Amino acid sequence: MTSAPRLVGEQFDDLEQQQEACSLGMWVFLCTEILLFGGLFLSYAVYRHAYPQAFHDASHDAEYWIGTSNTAVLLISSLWMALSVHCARTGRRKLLLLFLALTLIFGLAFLGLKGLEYYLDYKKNEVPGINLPVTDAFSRQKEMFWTLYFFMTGLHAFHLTIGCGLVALILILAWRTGYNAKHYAPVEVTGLYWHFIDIVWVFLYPLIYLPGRH
Amino acid sequence: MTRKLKTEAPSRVTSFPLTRRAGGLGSLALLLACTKAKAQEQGFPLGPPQASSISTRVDAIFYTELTLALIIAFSVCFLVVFFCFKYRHGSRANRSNPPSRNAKLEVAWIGIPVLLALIFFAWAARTYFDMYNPPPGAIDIYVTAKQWMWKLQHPEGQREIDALHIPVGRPVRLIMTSQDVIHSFFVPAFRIKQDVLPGRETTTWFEATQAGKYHLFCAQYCGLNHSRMTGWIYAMEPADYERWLSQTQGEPTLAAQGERLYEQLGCSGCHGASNTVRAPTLEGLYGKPVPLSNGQVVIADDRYLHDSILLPKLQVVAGYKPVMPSFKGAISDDQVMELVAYIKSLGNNAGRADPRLPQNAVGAGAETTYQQQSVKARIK
Amino acid sequence: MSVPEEHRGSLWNVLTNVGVAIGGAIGLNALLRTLRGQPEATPLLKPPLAGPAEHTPREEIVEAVVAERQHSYLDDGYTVRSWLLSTDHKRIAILYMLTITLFFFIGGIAATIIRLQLVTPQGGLVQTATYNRMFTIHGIIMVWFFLIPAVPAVLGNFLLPLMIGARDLAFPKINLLSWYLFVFGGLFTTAAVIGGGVDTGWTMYAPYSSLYSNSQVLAAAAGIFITGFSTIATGVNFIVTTHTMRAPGLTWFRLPLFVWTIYATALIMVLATPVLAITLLLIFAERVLGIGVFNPAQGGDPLLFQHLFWFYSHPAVYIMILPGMGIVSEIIPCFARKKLFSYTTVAIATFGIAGIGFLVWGHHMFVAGESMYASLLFSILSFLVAIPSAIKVFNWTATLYKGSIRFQTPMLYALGFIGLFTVGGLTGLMLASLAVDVSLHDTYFVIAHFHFIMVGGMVMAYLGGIHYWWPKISGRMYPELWGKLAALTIFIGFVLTFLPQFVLGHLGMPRRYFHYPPEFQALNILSTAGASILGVGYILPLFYLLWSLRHGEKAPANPWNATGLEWQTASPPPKHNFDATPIVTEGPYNYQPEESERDNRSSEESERDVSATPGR
Amino acid sequence: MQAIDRNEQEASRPEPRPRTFILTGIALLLLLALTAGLSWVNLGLFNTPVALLIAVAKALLIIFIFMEVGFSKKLIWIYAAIGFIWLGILFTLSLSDFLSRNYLHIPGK
Ligand code: HEA
Ligand code: HEA
Ligand code: HEC
Ligand code: CUA
Ligand SMILES: [Cu+2]
Repeated sequence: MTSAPRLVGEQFDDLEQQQEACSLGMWVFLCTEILLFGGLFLSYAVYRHAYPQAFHDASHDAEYWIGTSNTAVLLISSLWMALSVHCARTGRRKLLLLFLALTLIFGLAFLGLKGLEYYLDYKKNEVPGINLPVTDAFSRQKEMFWTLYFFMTGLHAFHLTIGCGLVALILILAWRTGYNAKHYAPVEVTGLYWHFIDIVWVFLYPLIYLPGRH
Repeated sequence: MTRKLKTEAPSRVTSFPLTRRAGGLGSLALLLACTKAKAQEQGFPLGPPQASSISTRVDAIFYTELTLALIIAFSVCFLVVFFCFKYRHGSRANRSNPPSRNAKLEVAWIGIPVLLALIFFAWAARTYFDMYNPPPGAIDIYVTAKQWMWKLQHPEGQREIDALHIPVGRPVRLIMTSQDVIHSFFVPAFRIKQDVLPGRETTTWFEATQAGKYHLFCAQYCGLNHSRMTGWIYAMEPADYERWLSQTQGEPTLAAQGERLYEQLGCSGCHGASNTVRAPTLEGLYGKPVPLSNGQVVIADDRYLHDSILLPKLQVVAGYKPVMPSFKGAISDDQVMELVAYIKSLGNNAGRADPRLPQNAVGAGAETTYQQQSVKARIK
Repeated sequence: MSVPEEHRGSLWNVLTNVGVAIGGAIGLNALLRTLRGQPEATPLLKPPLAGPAEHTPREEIVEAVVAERQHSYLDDGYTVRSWLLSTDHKRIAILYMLTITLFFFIGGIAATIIRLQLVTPQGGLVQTATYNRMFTIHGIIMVWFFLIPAVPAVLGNFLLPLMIGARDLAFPKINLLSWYLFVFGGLFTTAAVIGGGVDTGWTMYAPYSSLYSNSQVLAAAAGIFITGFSTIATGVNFIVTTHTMRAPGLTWFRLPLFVWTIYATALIMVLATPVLAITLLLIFAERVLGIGVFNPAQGGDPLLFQHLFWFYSHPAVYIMILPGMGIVSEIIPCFARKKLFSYTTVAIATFGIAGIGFLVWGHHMFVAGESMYASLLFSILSFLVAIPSAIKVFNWTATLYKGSIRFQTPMLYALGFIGLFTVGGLTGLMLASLAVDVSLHDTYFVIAHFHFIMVGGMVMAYLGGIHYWWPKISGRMYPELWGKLAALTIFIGFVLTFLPQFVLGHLGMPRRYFHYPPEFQALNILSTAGASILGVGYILPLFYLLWSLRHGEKAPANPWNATGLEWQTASPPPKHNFDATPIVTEGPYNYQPEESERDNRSSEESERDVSATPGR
Repeated sequence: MQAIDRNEQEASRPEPRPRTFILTGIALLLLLALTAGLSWVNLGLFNTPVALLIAVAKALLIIFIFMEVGFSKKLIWIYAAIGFIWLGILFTLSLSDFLSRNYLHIPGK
C-alpha cells in the first residue's frame, strides 16, 4: 500500500484489491462483448443454414490468403501481448516497451491488410448496396453473406482500432512510469481485451474464408 | 458468525389452502360462468362469443386457469391480511418460536405449483396443436394482408376485402401472406390469431359453429391505420353460404387464373410435356416428398411451392440443374397464390413421385416419415 | 437567496442549486459557496463496541467506529459542479433520481393522452399518428428511461456500497460516466420526440421499423443504444463491487437480499443488453445502408429480429422486477420485526429467476410464426420461471406469520406489491399457456398483465423503497399521514385502471388501437377514470417528499430500528459512508418479534396494568 | 476492507512462464495451418464442424494461457465461461425455432 499510494483509488484499500477489481471488471465486460458479437454470429448461423449453397459460393470469393495471413498476424500479436503482460508483471520495462510496440505494429498490420482486403472486395464488386449485383434470388442470398461479412469484420475492426488505441496509451504510460508486480492492471486489462478480439477473429476466420475452399 | 441463522423447532404453520379448496374449484368456475352469462344478458359481456369449434376448448382452459388464479391470489391476499391483522404490532397473539424455515411446507409450495404448471402446459399445448393442425377437407381461403386491408379469396374465385363469408360447420383453412409489414389475423370469437408475414406463408384454421357476424382485427401493430385494419367475418348456414356463393360474381377460380398465368409466364415451356429444358413435371407434386440436391427430402406443401416459384435456387430438386429463374419481383403475391392453387389442382395423380426419387432414397415413398427419409438421403 | 443553516446538509440544496444555475446567477453561486461554514454535527452513532466476545445479539451486526463530527455527503460542496462532476455513488444516485423522475412524468403525460384518447371509441383528442407516437414513447421512456434504471441506478447505486460496507463502487468514474450516457441517450430520445416522434411501438418490429416507418426511428434507436451502454456500465460496476468490496465478515449468505437481487439484476444487464445493442445496430444499418438482415425482400427473416429483441427484452422484464423483490425482502422483515422466512431459498430463487428468465423469450412469439417445437419449449420453460417467483411470494407471506407488524408507508407499498405482483404473475402464466395466448396475444390482457407487474409491482416497490430509505437519503422523515394517503390512492387508482383491461383483453380488444368497437367503451371509461386517480396518487409523493426536505423531521441514523449496514452510519451518510470499516459477524434480518412486542409493552404496561404473559 | 474471497488462493498461484507463452503461440500457428490446410480437403458435411472445433481449441489456448485463466482463481473461470454459456443459450433456443420450422407440414409452424 505504501509502495504507490497515489495509484490507489479512494474506494479501494490497496493496489491488490484494485488490481483484482480491474481484471474482474474487464472479464465481466468481455461477457458483454461476447454477446454483442453473438447476435451477429447467430444471424450468420441462421442464414448459413437457410442458404448453404449461396454461402459456400460467396465464401469462395472471399480473400482466403489475406484472411489466413491476418489470422496469423493476430495470433502472433496476441503472443506479444501475453509477453507484454508478463514483462509488466515482472517489471522489465525495456522488454515491456518492445513487446507492446510489437503488439501495436501487428495490430496495425492487421488493420492494413483488412483495408487492402476491403479494397479488393470493392474492386471485385462484392460490396452490398454499392456494387454487388443483385439479379435473382440466389444473388440475394449471396448478398446476405457479404452483408454479414462486412458487418462482422467491420465491428471486429472497430474493436481492434480501439484495442490499438489502448495499446498505444499503455505504451506511453509504460514509457513514462513503468509497471511492476504490484501495479500492472492497465496492461493486464488491455491484454484481456486484445486477446478477446483475437478470439472473435479465430471464429470469424473459419466461417468466412473456409467454407468455400473445397 | 456466532449464531446459527436457523431457528430450530419448526412450529406448525397454517396449512396451504390450495389443497383444501381443490373441491371449491368447480363451484367457483360455475359461479364465474354464471356471472358471465348474466352480464351478457345485460349487454355488458365479460367474454367474447364462443363461435368456433376450438373456442369452447380454449375457454375451458382459460376459465379453469382464471379460477385457479383467483383462488391462489385470494389465498395469498387472505393470508397476508389475516397475518397482518393477527400479528399487528401490539396484538396479543402468540409469537413464540417464530419459524424461519419449514422444509415440508417449502417442498409443498414448490411441488404443487410445479405440478399445476405441468398440467396446464400440457393441456394448453395439446389444444394449441389442434388449433393449427387443420382437419382434411378444409376450404382454403387465401389471405393477403397489406397496409391496411385484408384481401381474401375463395377457392371458387370470389374475392372479398375486409370481409369473409364462410359456412358454419365446415373447417376453413387460411393461407396467408403479407405484402409489406407483419400483420396478424385475429378473430376473437373464434379464438384464433396468426401473424401474417411478408415473404412467407403462415396458416391457421377454424370451424365456425354459430352463424353470426364477428370482428376481424389486425392484431400486430402495422403502422398508421393499424386500428382501422378491421373487418367482419360472416358465418352463414351452409344453405345461405351456397346462395351467397352463387349470387356473388365469381371471378374465375384461383386455379383457373393460375393456369392462365402458367401459360403466360412460360412455366409450361419448361414444365410442359414436350420441352427442351429438362424440368420436373408438376402433376401430382402437391403433398409428395421431394428429394433435394442437398440431400434433404421435403414435402411439397404450400410453402414449398411458394418458395420454388419465388426462390427456386433455395431448394433444387435432386437431379435437375438450378436453371429455373426466380419470379420474385416479377409477379405479385396474389399471382403466386394463383399459381400455387393451379399446381395443387394438377391433382395427386399416381405414378408421379417414384421415378424421380433416387432409387436408394425412395424406400416406402410417401409413407416414410420426413426424418427417416432425410437420414436415408444423407447416407447416400 | 441563501440556504439557511438548518437546511444546508439536505437535498433541498440540490434543487435550489440547480435552479440557481439555470438562472445563470453565478454570483449567487459564489455566495452559496461563501456561506459554506462548518456543517452541523450529526448525532453520534452507537459508541464503538468493545470486543467480539461481548456482543449482545442485537448489536453485534456491526462494529462501527464513528468519528465525532461527520460531514454528510450532501455537505461535500454545494456548487452545481460539485454535483455534476461528483463520483460519489450517493450523489450520482440523486442525479439519477432527478432524471428518472422527470422521465416518469414525461411517460406519464403520454399515458394520460393515451387514456384520454381511449375514452371514446372514435377518439378525437389526437390524431391517429399522434396516438401511435404516444404509446411508443410511453413504452420506450417508461421501460428504458424509467423502470430499468429506477431501482438499480437510484437505490442500488445509493445503497449497494452502504449495504456491503464499502466506501464507494469499484469504478466511481464509470458510474458517473454511466449517468452521462443515460442523459445523453435520454436527449436523443427526447430529440426523437421533438423531431416528430417514433411510431413503431416499443418493440420496434422489423420490417416496419426498418423500412416502412416514416418517423424518428434512428434517433430513438440511438437513444436506446446509448442508454444500453449506461446500463452495461452500471451492471459491470455492481458485479465487481459485490465481488471485491464486501466488508470483512460479510459472506455471501450474510448479504441482505437487496444486494442479491441487485447482483442478479446486474448479471442480466451485462448479459442481455449487448444483444439489444447489436439488434439496434442492425436496424440502424437497415435504415441507413439498406442492408437486409431482417428484410424478407432481401432474403432476411423478420423473426430473427424478434428472437434477438426478446432475448434481451424478456430478461429485461426481470431487470424490472428483481430489484423490486429485493426491496420488498428488506421492508417486510423490518416492519414485521421478523427474520425473513427461508432466506437461503429466496436468495437462490433470485438466481433462479435471473437464469431461467433467459430461457423463455419465445413466449412473445407464439403466434408470430415460430415453429411448433420452439413454442412448446418456450411455453414449458415459461411455466417453470414462475416457480422461483412463487417461492418468493410464499416466503414473504410466511414472514408475516408470528411477526409484530407495523403499517408505516413502506410496508403498505410492500404489501400492495405482493398482491399485485401475484395477480400480474398469474396472468403471465395464462399467457404462457399456448392455446390461451393465441387468443390473448396483443390484446389488452397483455397490457394489463405487464402493468400489474411493472406498475403494480415494480413502481410500488420503488416508491416503497424511496420511502423506506428516504431518511437515509435526505436526512429527513417524510410525513407519514401523507405517505399512507398516497399509497392508498395509488393502490385504488391502479386497480381501477388496469383490472378492466383484463376483461377488455379477454373480450378481444387489440392493443395499440386508436379506434375500437363501441362495445368496449364502458370498460375503457372505467380505466381512464382509474388512471386519473392514479395520476393524482403519483403527484402526491412528489410534493410531500419535496416538502419534507425543508420541513420534515430530522431523521435519526436508524429510524426503523432496522438491521443492515446502511443503518449503522449517519443519516445522511458521510462522504465515505463509514468512518471505519465495519466488521460483520452475523446474517441479515436478525429481528425478534417478541422483543419488539416487549419494548412496546413495557412502555404501555404501567398504564394498562396487564399481566406480562405474552399473548396466546 | 479486505474482501473475503480474495484471501483463499493468494498464497501459491502459479504464474505462466514466457516459454509457455511462446509454445502456445506456436501451437496456435500450427492449428491455423491445420485448419487452413484442411479447408482444401472436401470432408463432406464435416468441413465446418472440424474448422469450428479447431477454432474452439485455439480459443481455449488463448483463454487459458494468454489470458491466464488457467492460472487464475475460480471467479475468473466463472466469468470467462459465463459469456460463452449465454451465447450457447442464445444459439440453442433460437435455432430450436429456425431448425425445426419445417418439421410439421403446417406452413408457418
Ligand atoms: C416486470 C415485468 C414482467 C414480469 C416480471 C413478467 C413476468 C412474467 N410474464 Fe410477462 N410481460 C411483460 C412484463 C413482465 N412479465 C411485458 C412488458 C410484456 C409485453 C411485452 C410487449 O409485447 O409489449 C409481457 C408479456 C408476456 C407474455 C407474452 C404475451 C403476449 O404478447 O402474447 C407472456 C407469455 O407467456 C408473459 C409471461 C410471463 C410469465 C410467465 C411471467 C412470470 O415471471 C410470472 C411469475 C410470477 C407468478 C406466477 C406469481 C407468483 C406465484 C404464485 C403466487 C404461486 C402460484 C404459481 C403457480 C400455480 C405456478 N409475459
Ligand atoms: C414501466 C413501465 C410503465 C409504466 C409505469 C406505465 C404506466 C402507465 N401506463 Fe403503460 N405501457 C408500458 C409501460 C408502462 N406503463 C409499455 C411498455 C407499454 C406498451 C407500449 C407499446 O405498445 O409499444 C404501455 C402501454 C400502455 C397502454 C396501451 C396503449 C395501447 O396499446 O394502445 C396504456 C393504455 O391504457 C397504458 C396506460 C398506462 C397508465 C395509465 C399508466 C399509469 O401508471 C401512469 C400514471 C402516471 C401518470 C398519470 C403521470 C402523473 C402525472 C401527471 C398526471 C401529470 C400530468 C400533467 C400534465 C398533463 C400537464 N400503457
Ligand atoms: C427455364 C425453365 C423453367 C421455367 C421457365 C420455369 N421452371 Fe420451374 N423448374 C425448372 C427446373 C429446371 C426445375 C427443377 C430444379 C429446381 O428445383 O430448381 C423447376 C422446379 C420447379 C418446381 C419444383 C418442382 C418439384 O418437382 O419439386 C416448381 C413448383 C416449379 N418449378 C414451378 C414453376 C412455375 C410456377 C413456373 C412459372 C411461373 C416455372 N416453374 C417456370 C425450370 C423452369
Ligand atoms: Cu395490420 Cu395491424
Ligand atoms: Cu416475456
